[in-house]
Amino acid sequence: MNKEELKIRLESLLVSPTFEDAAEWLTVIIDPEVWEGFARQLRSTEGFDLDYLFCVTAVDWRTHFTVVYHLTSTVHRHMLVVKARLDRERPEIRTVSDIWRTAEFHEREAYDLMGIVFTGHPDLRRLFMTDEWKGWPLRKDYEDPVNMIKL
Amino acid sequence: MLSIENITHSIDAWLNGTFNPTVAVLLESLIVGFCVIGLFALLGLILVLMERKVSAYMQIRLGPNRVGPGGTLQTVADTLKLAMKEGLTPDGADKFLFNLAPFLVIVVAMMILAPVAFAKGTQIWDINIGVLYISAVSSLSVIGILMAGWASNNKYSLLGAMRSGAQIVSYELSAGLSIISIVVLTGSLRISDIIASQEDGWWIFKGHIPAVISFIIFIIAVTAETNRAPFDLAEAESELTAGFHTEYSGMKFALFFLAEYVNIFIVCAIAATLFLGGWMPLHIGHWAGFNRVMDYVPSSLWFTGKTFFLIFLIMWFRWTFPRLRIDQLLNLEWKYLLPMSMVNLLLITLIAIKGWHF
Amino acid sequence: MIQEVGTTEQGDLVVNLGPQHPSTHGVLHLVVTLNGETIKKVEPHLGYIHRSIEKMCESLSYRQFIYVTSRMDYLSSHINNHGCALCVEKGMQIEVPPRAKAIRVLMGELTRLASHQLWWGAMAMDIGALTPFFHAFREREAINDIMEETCGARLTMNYMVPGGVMADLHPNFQKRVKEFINFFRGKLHEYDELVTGNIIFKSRMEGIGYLSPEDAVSYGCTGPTARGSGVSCDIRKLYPYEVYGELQFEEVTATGGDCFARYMVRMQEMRQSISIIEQLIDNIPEGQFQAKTKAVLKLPKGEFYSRVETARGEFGVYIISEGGTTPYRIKFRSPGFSNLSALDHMARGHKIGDLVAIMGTLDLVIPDIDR
Amino acid sequence: MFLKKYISDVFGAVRSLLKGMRLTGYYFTHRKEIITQQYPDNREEMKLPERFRGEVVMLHDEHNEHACTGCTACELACPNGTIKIITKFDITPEGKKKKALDTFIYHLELCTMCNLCIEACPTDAIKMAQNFEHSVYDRSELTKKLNKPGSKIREGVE
Repeated sequence: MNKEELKIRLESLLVSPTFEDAAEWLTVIIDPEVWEGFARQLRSTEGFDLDYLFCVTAVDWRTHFTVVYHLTSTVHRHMLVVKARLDRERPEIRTVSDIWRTAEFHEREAYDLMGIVFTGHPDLRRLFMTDEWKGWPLRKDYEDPVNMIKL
Repeated sequence: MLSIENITHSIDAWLNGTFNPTVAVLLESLIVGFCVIGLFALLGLILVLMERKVSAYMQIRLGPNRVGPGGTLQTVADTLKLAMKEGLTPDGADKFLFNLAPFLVIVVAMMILAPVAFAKGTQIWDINIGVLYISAVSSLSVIGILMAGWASNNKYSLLGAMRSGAQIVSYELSAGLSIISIVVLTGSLRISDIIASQEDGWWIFKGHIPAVISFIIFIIAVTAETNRAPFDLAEAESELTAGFHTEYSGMKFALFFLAEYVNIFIVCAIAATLFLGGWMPLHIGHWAGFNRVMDYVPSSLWFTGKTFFLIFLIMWFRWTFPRLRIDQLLNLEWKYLLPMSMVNLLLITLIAIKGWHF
Repeated sequence: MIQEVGTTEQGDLVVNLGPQHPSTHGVLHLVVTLNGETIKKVEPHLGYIHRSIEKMCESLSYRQFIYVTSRMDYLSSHINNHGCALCVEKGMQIEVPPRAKAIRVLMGELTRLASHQLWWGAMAMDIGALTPFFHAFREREAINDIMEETCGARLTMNYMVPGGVMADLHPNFQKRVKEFINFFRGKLHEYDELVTGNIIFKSRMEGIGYLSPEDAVSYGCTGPTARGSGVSCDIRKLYPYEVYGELQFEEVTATGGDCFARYMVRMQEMRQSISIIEQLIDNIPEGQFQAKTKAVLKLPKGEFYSRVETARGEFGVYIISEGGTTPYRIKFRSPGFSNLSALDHMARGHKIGDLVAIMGTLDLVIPDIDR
Repeated sequence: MFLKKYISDVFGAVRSLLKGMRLTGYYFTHRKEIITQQYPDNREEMKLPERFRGEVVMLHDEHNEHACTGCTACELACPNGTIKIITKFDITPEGKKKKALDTFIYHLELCTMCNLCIEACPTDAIKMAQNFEHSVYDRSELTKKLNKPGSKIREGVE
């Protein structure tokens, strides 16, 4: 499926989806509440078969967070980027680690560095930082007492 | 002709002539003790250097070449370093067993040395059950390894020791069966008898193919028994860091290290004795002329030559092959080596009964 | 994080494999739950070499951040840099001269060869054969010398700049690469004699660490790890960048899904890389090696994602730009990170020795995982 | 049938092992294949390629003149803060004030040899040297002053 077909199919799947047009791949912005059901549909619906989640990125926009899921299909080779806007104070989104196993590590990474809470995650712990680490290093307001770059 | 036999006899005669027999025996034991310790040190130095050089050349390297001419003093320097290192004992270790283990291993190695014939008439103790004695005592070293692994209070050591136990217990069988096949052919357990029976040719040539097979099985089994690669599961550095001697340092580690090399020497010496005639020169049947030419080469040279050839073979294995996994190791023994050596023993018995050997 | 656990409630032995361990090739820490010798669970603990490169890059300009990525997967540093440069070029819409494209691909394939050679030696060492390591380094040394001559460094070359490469090829380059290819072709069969055909090696590899194609995709495995399971995922073939689209080469896949399949995929990839280099080495177009770019690069506001195929799998660079001289957020999708997540799945039920073999075939580079 | 397979398995295994041993045996007997470099002994004949990046140096000609204008392009290009340039103001013969280099401080201990400063330099005043033996006993010795004492900018370099 190309970008346009994918867009039309998605419109049948979601209620009034928002698309970002500038990007290279079709980007759909969703509400975090619908993410779990939507993800399952993307994974298993005939024609989508987005079975390969290759990147999970959390972005701190100072006012809110965005979690970006890059999805592709090993069957049809089409791409889909899903973005979910999260609240700055309570960044929570449903985990997809039961749908794409790779998400388990990627979500732990996002939790560790950005502080995004993935509800339902089987093992949401610090991944890179020590368990007693305070703060979320990749957030824009994080102040590192020892910053080699800004020395 | 100056030979080791003459030297030992003259020393024996002089001691017995000067002192009363009891003192003479005591003094002789002392001399033998010093000789064994000296031999240990010498073997350690030579074999470690040999291993390093062999591995280096196989790995397209030069190997140690800085200390002494051509790196010959490298092991001396290493020994000095190890001697000066602190011998750590881990906190949770069973201190008595932990310190006892390396000594046990080295004492066992020393004990097996007793019936080995180094040259014509040069043997510490020509016991009439020599071969049985060797296979009995050599299995004691696993106790030292198990002790070291258990007492270290380290999981890697424990795993290594358990592997070593399973390994030695099973490979003892095929090593023993290979030894028995030669015992069947000679009809004696005494080392000097076994050597004497090879006066008209070594058993590996006289015993047809079954003797060759049991020689190969023996080499494989002793490689496993001495924990050498590809059977070095007890120390398997990529899996268990250093296995049973992970926690040892300084001289205690050096003893393990030394025992490993002395064990290689001993098992190769035994293989040389059983299959390649020990100190017996290469004799072919009744070719008197040929045999006399061969006799000009001293018997001690024959013995060391054969032993070091086998040691080189075992080193060659180590630097070529990957390591087996523990279940494959046991598979190899129980599914391949043991049935083979049993069938082989039957064949050898048939040969011995029918007198088909040369 | 590190628990002082000797045994679990079920009486299983818990062993800390690493962070200092001969076979984890760096500072990977695996907490292994064992039942005797059999693995019940493997839990990776990461972060011993975490430098937060993503955060660092947020304060580096688009020229500067490329060199940092060499420090991630240091064995295919050139390809990492390539991904970054591609992403910047995508954002700036810089047209790279054809000569630079060819040089980049050539260097990338040489890097892949060097990386696979090191992997081969290190993996043989993991399963107990020490000699192959030195043999592999002899060939790798020849590549490093070529790199040193043209790029100026042996490991972290930083040869890539947005818009091309930093310097033109050294006059000796073509001659030396041809010499190397001849030399290496002669040595490649020794690899097979020494390791591939060896019965001990085969029995250590076959049937170990099975990863089904579905699992490979679900765990996000890429590179030879996924291709060993029969998943076609070579970015060079699927989404060709630079001159890969014009080259004749095969995407190597195997169907076994076990350690031996992954091993064979990498061995075949070496041959494919040689073939790519041979196709290119005499056909490097003349012209500039670098496009004219501004001294200060400013990416337009937007999001840019580029994917390249490193020696370990798919490396992704995701730049979010706010229009400034530094990235607003940068995300590196490193292949080792996803491949590692499948380790637990693959290792369960096997022995400790197999765990080491599986890690060897995953070809983990720890800075790549930790970033 | 089973026995036949068993025996052929054994022979195949032994053959594969012998193949490997032949290879290592070949290398054992062929000393000319050895690739060891005796490093500190071969310093004289060891030649590094001219592009090898060892450390940043500033070129001075025979009149103790360099080409650095003190423009700080390299300082800005450096990702690690390796270079620190202290400038001063010279008075030109025409009586105008002109910015010039006072001290070029180079922290070798921070440098990753990425070559970005050399690329950025508009006057080719600095270049990479091939020296790689940087070990010293005190870290402060790695902080270097690149412009030689008493040196000044070459005529005509802007």
